[in-house]
Order: sequence, then C-alpha cells, then structure tokens
Amino acid sequence: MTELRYTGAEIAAVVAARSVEDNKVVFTGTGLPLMAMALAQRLYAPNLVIVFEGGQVQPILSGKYTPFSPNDIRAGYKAVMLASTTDVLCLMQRGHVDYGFISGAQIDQYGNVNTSFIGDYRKPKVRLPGSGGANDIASLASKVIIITRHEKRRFVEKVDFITSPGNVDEKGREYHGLIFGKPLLIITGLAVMDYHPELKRVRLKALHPGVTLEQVLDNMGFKPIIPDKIEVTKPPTEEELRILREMDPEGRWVEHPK
Amino acid sequence: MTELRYTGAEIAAVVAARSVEDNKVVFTGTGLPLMAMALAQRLYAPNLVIVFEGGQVQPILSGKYTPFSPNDIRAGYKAVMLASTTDVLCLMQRGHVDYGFISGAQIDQYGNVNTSFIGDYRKPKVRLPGSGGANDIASLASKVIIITRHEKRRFVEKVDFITSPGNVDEKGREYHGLIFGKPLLIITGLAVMDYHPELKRVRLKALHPGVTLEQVLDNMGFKPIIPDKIEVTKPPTEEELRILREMDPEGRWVEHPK
Amino acid sequence: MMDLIEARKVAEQRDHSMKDKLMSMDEAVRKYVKNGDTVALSSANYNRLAMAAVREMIRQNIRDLTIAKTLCSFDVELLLAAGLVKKVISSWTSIGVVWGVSRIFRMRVESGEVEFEEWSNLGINLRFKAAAMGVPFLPTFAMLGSDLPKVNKAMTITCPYTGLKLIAVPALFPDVAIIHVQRADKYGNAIIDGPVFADPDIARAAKHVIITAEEIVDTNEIRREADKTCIPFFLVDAVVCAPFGSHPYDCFGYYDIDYEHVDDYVNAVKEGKLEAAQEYLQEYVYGVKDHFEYLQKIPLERVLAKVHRAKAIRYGWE
Amino acid sequence: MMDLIEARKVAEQRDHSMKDKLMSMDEAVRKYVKNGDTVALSSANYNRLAMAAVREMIRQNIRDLTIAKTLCSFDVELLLAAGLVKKVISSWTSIGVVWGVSRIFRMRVESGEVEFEEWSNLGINLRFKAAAMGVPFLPTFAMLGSDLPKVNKAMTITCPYTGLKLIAVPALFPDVAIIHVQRADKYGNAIIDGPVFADPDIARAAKHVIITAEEIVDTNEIRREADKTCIPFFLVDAVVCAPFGSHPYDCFGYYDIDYEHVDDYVNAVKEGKLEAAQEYLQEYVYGVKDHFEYLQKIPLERVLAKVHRAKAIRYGWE
Repeated sequence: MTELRYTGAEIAAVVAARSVEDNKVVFTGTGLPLMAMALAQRLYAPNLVIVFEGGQVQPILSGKYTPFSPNDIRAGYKAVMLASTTDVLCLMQRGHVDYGFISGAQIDQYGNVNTSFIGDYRKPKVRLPGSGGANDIASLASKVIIITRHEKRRFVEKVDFITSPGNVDEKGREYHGLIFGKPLLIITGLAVMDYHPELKRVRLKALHPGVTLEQVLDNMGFKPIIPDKIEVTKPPTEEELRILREMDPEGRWVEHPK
Repeated sequence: MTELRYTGAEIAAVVAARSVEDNKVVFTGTGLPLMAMALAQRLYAPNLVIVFEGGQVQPILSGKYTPFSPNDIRAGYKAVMLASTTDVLCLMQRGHVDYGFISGAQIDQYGNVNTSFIGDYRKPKVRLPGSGGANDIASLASKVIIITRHEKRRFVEKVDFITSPGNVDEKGREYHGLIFGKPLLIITGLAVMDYHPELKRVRLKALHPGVTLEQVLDNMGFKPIIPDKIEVTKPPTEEELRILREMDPEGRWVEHPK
Repeated sequence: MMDLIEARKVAEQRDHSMKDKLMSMDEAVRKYVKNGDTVALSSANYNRLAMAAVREMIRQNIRDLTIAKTLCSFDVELLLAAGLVKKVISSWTSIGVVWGVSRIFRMRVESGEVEFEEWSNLGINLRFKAAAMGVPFLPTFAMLGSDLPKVNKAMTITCPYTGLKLIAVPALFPDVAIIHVQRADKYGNAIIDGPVFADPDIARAAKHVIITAEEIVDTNEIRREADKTCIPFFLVDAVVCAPFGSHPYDCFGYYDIDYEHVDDYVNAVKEGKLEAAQEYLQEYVYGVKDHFEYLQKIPLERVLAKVHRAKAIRYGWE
Repeated sequence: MMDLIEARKVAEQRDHSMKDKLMSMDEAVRKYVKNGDTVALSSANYNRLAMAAVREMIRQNIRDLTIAKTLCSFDVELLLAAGLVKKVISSWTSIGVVWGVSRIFRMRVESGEVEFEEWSNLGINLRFKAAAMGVPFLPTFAMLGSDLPKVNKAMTITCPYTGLKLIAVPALFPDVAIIHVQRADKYGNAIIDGPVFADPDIARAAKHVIITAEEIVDTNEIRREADKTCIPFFLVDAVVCAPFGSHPYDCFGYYDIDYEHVDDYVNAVKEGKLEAAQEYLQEYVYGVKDHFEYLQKIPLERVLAKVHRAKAIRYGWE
C-alpha cells in the first residue's frame, strides 16, 4: 500500500467529518469546517443538517455556489428555510444545535478562545475581527469543536481576552452560568485534544499518524494534560481525500499537498 | 331644521370619530370603534392608520369584507402588512400606536376596566372572556379611549378585578410602573368623560344633546368629578349619520334608531 | 420551574434529521398527545384553527389537558364541551367576537372544574416567545398596575440599566404544539400565508410539534419560497394532510368561515346548553371515523362559496 | 440610559400617515443623517449592504459617526477609510470572510482613533430587538463566562422564576437606520427577499428610517404579498430608489457579489494602505456626483453575469 500524502488541513477536516453523529444539526461557518461537514454528509452522516448564522437551514452545498461567508447569497442555495439571524441563534439557545464549529487566534488551557484583540481594549496591539457568532456557538451549542492550526503562538497559557468561553477556568462553565453545552474537541493538523472532566483543562487525545508527542508540545505555549494512553488517528482514506479535493479542486478552503 | 334621530351607539361613534387627530395610528377591535374610525377616515382624518391585533396594518375597510374579529381573514383585506401578533403589540410598546380603543364590562372611578371575572378567581360568579389585547392597549398605547354603554352596573366604584389599568388609583399610573400612555376619554351613549389630572378620577366632560346631568348620574355606580363647566356634545350631522348607516346598513355594529 | 432545562434536554436528544414524517391524524395524535399534556394550539380566535386535530383528540378522549393558546376559540370550546380540559392558559376565551362569551366556558370555569390562567395578549405571546428563544423569561411593560399578576403569578423585575420596573413573563414550554398551516412538505417545513399569530414561536417553544396542513407540497416548492418557511423540519415530529382542517373556521387564502355552521351550534347551545354541545359532538366528532368523513357532512356548495370568498380577500378582488 | 423614553417620545410625535416619501439619496441623507449620529446599517457582512447610502454619507462628509451593525463589512470599511467614524458597535468587523481582517479597521482601532464596542452576534442582534420591542433590555445566556461584558459593560440579571443568571443586553436605539431592500413602495412599505438578518428589528429600533430599494413598486404589489412586508410605512421617513444599491456586494435574487471589484480594492490597500483606500474613494465616491454616475463605472457585462448568477441561486437552477 502506497502512503497517501495529505496536509494538516486535510487530516483536520477528515477527523472533524468523523467526529459528528448522524441526524444532528451542525452550525458552521464557511471554509474548512464546512468542507468537513460536506464530507461527513457524503460518507458518515448522510442526514446531517447544516445551519448558517445568516439564517439558512439545510442549503445544498453545490461546488458551483460554494459560499464565501455564512451570510452571502450563495449560503442559501436551495435552503429549506431562510430565517433571521436572531431566529437561528435563538434556535441554538433553545437546544437545537448539536454541534458548533469555531476557530481562534488564541486558545488557552481551558479551551477559551480569543478572536477580539491582543493588548489593551482601547488601544490594542492587534485588533482582530471580533466574536461574530463564535461566542454564541461557544456559549449555546450542545457540543463545540475548535479547528485551528497547530501553532505555538495560538496555544497560550491564558488568552489575552476570552471572546468565546471553553471551560472558562478551573471552576468550569456552570459556575459562570453556562448551564448548557460543552467544549468537545480541538482538532489541529497535528493532533486531537479533548478536556479533562474534573480539571477542565485541555487534554491530548490523539496524535495524527507520524506525529510525535514532542512535535505537538513544541508547537504549544502550554502543556496539555497527557493521558496514560494516547490514541493515534486513523489516517485519511483515499476516498476521504478524493471527495475533499473534488469539492475544493483549487484547495482554497482545505489546502492540498504541494 | 328637522331634528335628527340617532341612537346612543351612533352618537358615541360620532364623538369617537371626532376625537382622533389625523396622521395617527389607531389600534382597534371590530364593531363600533372600527366603524367610528372608518367614519373618521371618511370625514376628519383621511390619513388615519388602522392596525389590528392580528397583525394587519392599514387594511381597506370594505363593507363587503367587514371583519368579525381583528383576527379573521377579512381583517387583512388589502392590508399593506400582515405581521405577527407580537410584532404589532410590540410596535405599540415601542410607541407607534397613538390611539387604542377598549370597552369593558366594569369601569371604575380611576378608569380601570374589568373584563376578567366577577367574584372569586377560582370559582367566579361570572367568568368574562378575559383581557385579550385590552390590557396591552391600556398599558401601552399613547392614548386610550373607552367606549361603552352607559349603564349603572358597568360604572362601579371599584372594579372586582383590574384587567386593564386606567389611572389605577389615586397614586396614578407612573407609580405602578406605567411610564407611557394615558387614559384619554370614556365615550358612552349619554356623555363624554375624561380624567382629573391631579385626582386621577373620572370627570364628566360633556353631555350629549338633550341628556341631563341627573340622567348621567342615575346611570352610574359612582359619581364622576363634575367640572365647573360641562360641555354639550355637538349633535351628529346628517352626513355623519348617513355614512355610518351606509357602512353598516343592518345596524349590526352600530345600532340604528328603531 | 426548571422547565427550560428539561425542554432543552428534549431538544438535545432529538433526531434532527430531514426524514419523512407524514402520517394519519389518528397516528399523530396517538403518538404525540398524552393525557395530562400541555397542548399549544395554533391561531388566535380566527384563521388556521387546528380543528381537525382537536376533533381527533376528542375522539381519542385525551384527558386532563392544559390548553395554552393566545386567544381561545371554537377549538377550546369543543374540548371544554367534551370535558377534557383541566386548565386553560390564555388571554381570552370565547367562540368568536360575534358570538359573545361561551356558555360552556362560563359553566366549566364558574363551577371551578376548569382553571383559567389569564394573561394579556402580549403576555401569553411573550411566554411562548421566551420559550422559543430558549430564555426563562422576557420583560414587558404590559400588565403593570393591573390585577393580572395577582392571579397568574407574574413577577416583576427591575431593568439593571434604567431602573425601570417591568413584568417578567415566564417561558411556557408546551409538551406539544399542534399547528395548522397552508402548506408543508413531508419533512415538516411549513409555510404560513397571511398572519402567523404566535405560531412560529409555539413551534419553537414546544417539546413536540404536529403540523397539519391544507396541502402537502414538494420540498422544491419550499426551497423556492424558503424565506416564507416559518417552521423548520427539525422541530417537527408529525405531518398530517388535513384539507379544510380549520373548518368551520377560516383559513387565509383557502376558505372563509362557515358562519352558518358555527351559528347553528351557538344557537343550539343557547337553548340546550351542554346537552346540545354534546349532541353536536356526537354528530360531528364521535359519530364520524375521521376528518374526511367529517368533511362529507359539510354542504359542498357552501364550501365552494367560502373558498371563493377567501381568494377574493387574499388577492384583493373588489 | 433613558434612551427608551426619548425614543418612545420620538415615536409618539411621528406623523404616522401613509404619505409619499420618495426622494433622492442626496436629500434623504441630508435630512436624516447628522454629524454625531448613531447609524444602524442593514445586512450582515454580505447581502443587501446600504452601499449607495454609505457613499452618499461620505460625499456629504457626515462626521463623528457611531456605526451600529451586527457584522460590519465594506460599508464600514469605506466609512473608516474616510475617517468619519468615532465608534463601531458590532460583533465583527472585516471586509468579508475571504479577505481576512481589514487593514484600515486595524489601523483605526489600534491607534485609538476609533472605539470598537464588541458584542456577540446574538448580543448585538438582541440589542436591536430589545429596542424594537420597546423594552430596555433582553436576557440571553450568550456572553456569560466571557470577557465581553468587561468591555461592553453588559450587566447580568437573575431570572426571578428560575434563579438562573443571564446577561441583560441593553436596548440600542439608533438615531437612524439605513436599510437596503429589494422592493418598497413610495410610502416605505418594504419587502425583503431572502435572509432578513436583523433588519426588521433595526427599523423598529431606530428613531428614523431611510429605505433604499432596488425597485420602487406599486402599493398593490405590496398588498398582494402583505405577509412579506417586514417594515411598515409608518416607521419610514425616506424612500430612495437605488438599483444595484448594494454593489459591489450581493443582493439576494438581484445580483451576486462583484468579487473582482472588492478584490482589486483589497489588493490595492494591501500595498498602498490608507492612501490606496483614499484613491479608491476619490474614484468611486468623491469623484462621482451620485449613485447613478457610480454605476456608469461598473462594466455592464460583469454586472449582467452577476445578475444571472443571483437568479440561479435564488431559483435553485442547477
């Protein structure tokens, strides 16, 4: 068997696709997580439901009309409902969003995400775009999956600012009033992480094939909890990669190997 | 000039039609107040806007499709908007309803109205239909007009139950948190009443032509404040009566003379 | 009062997939309406009453119901006549404005058999909206200064920004919502033409949803008018085809009220009280097998006139 | 913080009548947008941006603006480039997802010139909804546990029924809302096709409303689709005919995004920073008399392709 070549983005998308149960509602932005969910619909979860923050329910993900944004007109292609933003965000608050995807400029050891700013609020060193729907997803979806590049500068001990809460701190979400939902996974190009149920901190779950523990730790600004047994991700299959690349021939959303 | 014959309902409708300013929004039920507002649109306030609690904005009041209820399909005939009930009630809370009309089984000296029950809540002597939108109108419209029959049993010292607040009590509306809106008039088949600005109590304003003060007081369970000068209502004109009767040839909504 | 957590749990455990949910009225009611349930019904007095479903509930003798509805009408009248209701949560109960207070309603409430928990119209609408939004309460200035909070136990709250006093209405999560619409597909995507009343909210508030529809349409029709879909399939448990399902009441764009039918009922009850109401139930509910047998009893000529009239109103014919 | 009382007063004093409000963009902006105003803009990142109105605001050099918008986009980009903004109240600001963070936005905020008051998407949407409903706040579970309340000063509240902790978002009453829609009549009755975002709410929240529309239609068309009207005339002060008013962004059913136009801008700014943005403004805003002269600069062939594409998306062509 020849070894398949794939990028970190590709294996992250594949792992995300395998991580969602069928017959559930996924709230996602565009780009990598959307491609991952389209892959899931094709292979593992044919009855997965896609909802965008622009109010679109179950659009058809046609390559021809791949949306640039959850709010553009393409995102509503053949949708069965085009609602208001508040409506879909409240459906999430009501409990009808099973999975929510977010990414983040900074992620800390409690799974909190910063997409707001670095430095001082009134004169920040770096101003980032802001929460958008990310805080709402992190607060209100039943299970939250973070997909991000595995870079040292992203994984920090403590985020400068909590835009989107994970477990918040050692006291956990409930203490802060977040009685619903939980952070489920962090998926990167190198590894998969989850959370220690008592300590609330990020815990390594699986290394992608060929990745070493050192490689993962070298690329993080904090040390995740290391469990007794670290899984190894099942490598992407030929079929998974073929479908991903067919959906995104230019590698615009999910980078192809060079 | 021959004297015109008209009923109490007719003069009440005529007075109501004369009481609203043009270019304003009126929130009304069906029946007499709706006929009065249609009369106003024809003669005094051509740009009056009608909104029903079923969500209908500016329907055309065609005799052919006179609605039975603010919620039936006729009430939306040629409306420019068919919204949700909450939407129009919130537009009222937001300040966009200038006049609201209600009626009542019991009205007391502070202009409070009971349409809920007489006796005990869990085993009432008489169960009435309930608030419907009346409490919302009384609480949220800018100016509230009560139209009712002038009967002793209706005008009581103190209502058994405040379904829809007028001035509530001697402390007035603001004390109870009602920072908007005010009760404007009570129009009956015998007289017009308003409210004493300091005492908050119902005050006689005008007697309809030919009606005596004694007649009014004999038909009330409480004594309204009697001002130094009592006006006399300008009698209905031939035109007013003609239009009213044309709109309602059977006298179904506004009783004709026998 | 931790209904919110319970209702959210039910949502989290749902099969949210777009699967075929078409079934008979008999099956839908049997599966999703239980003795003791809190049932929310569509419409507000007139237009799109869930009458076909209500008649099936009566045939199945589902008891001890709490009915939650903004303005109750002929639907609740028949349930009260059949003796299936223990509580009504509403702002208003009658048969229809023109027919005045219902005698059956008065009898049931005045005897203490049925509790009527009263809210203002905005109050009950916001109770559904709070639940629909997934929050435990919503604030309003309605009902301040009135005696309604004394009986419905609404609490006051102070705005943390302005210090203003408001009424907080508690979220109401019905066990099941039954909503009559003009069009739905087999998955439960529902389109309402004309006023929606509180129906999009009651669908979101309830733990389970039955859609009854004048017409079952292809999903491609839904996709072409997706901005008119007001109930998405993933909230819906059952879809039932029920043409003239609001009869004898009206349905926007489809038929006007069968005034004579309701008038006959009201006049009979004026004379014969509960007995007359039960005779009506015998003839139109217990005595027929299902909604389609019921429809056979309605004079076709009268129906056609009502259909024409509804179209004239819908399309603004002079 | 007694904005609610002030906003209600403005509503009470309105001429609510159905009168002709058609006017030029120049007149509408001159009459209803003032220096120092809080301006709410329609859309959320993509689709139905009030671009034509924004370009007119820049031409009229209206300064010290606070912009309130759920997700800011090319509209706010140009206002920031023109130096007219002192504060942005929003959940997100960029040009569009594909183009990443805006350099102009970063420059303005990082220098401290512009304050960015950040809310979650639901948070800012509910601020508009609270104002639309005429209440001073609305509760939500969003933003709990995050640092957003530290900077946006959102307060917490306890539910009087459940004891649950929630964030109370304060009502936001803009001085003026500018909303681009597909169809409106001359009175201001507006129909939005496709997603509405928060636009019905911002119309209700604002003290004044400018509607810009792809097409001005006869009121009879509105009456025939009255259940699609989402902004009633009595909220509206000005109606402006602005075909391709969202250009270079998209408009549901009318045209897809003019990707090349935006891409050229972004690439120029990547190189030339603020100076490049100002060159763009010179060419497309200051250098043209009005929206119709602006449209002359857009290659017609490209426009027609975008129109075709929008129809394909709208009607689900394969």
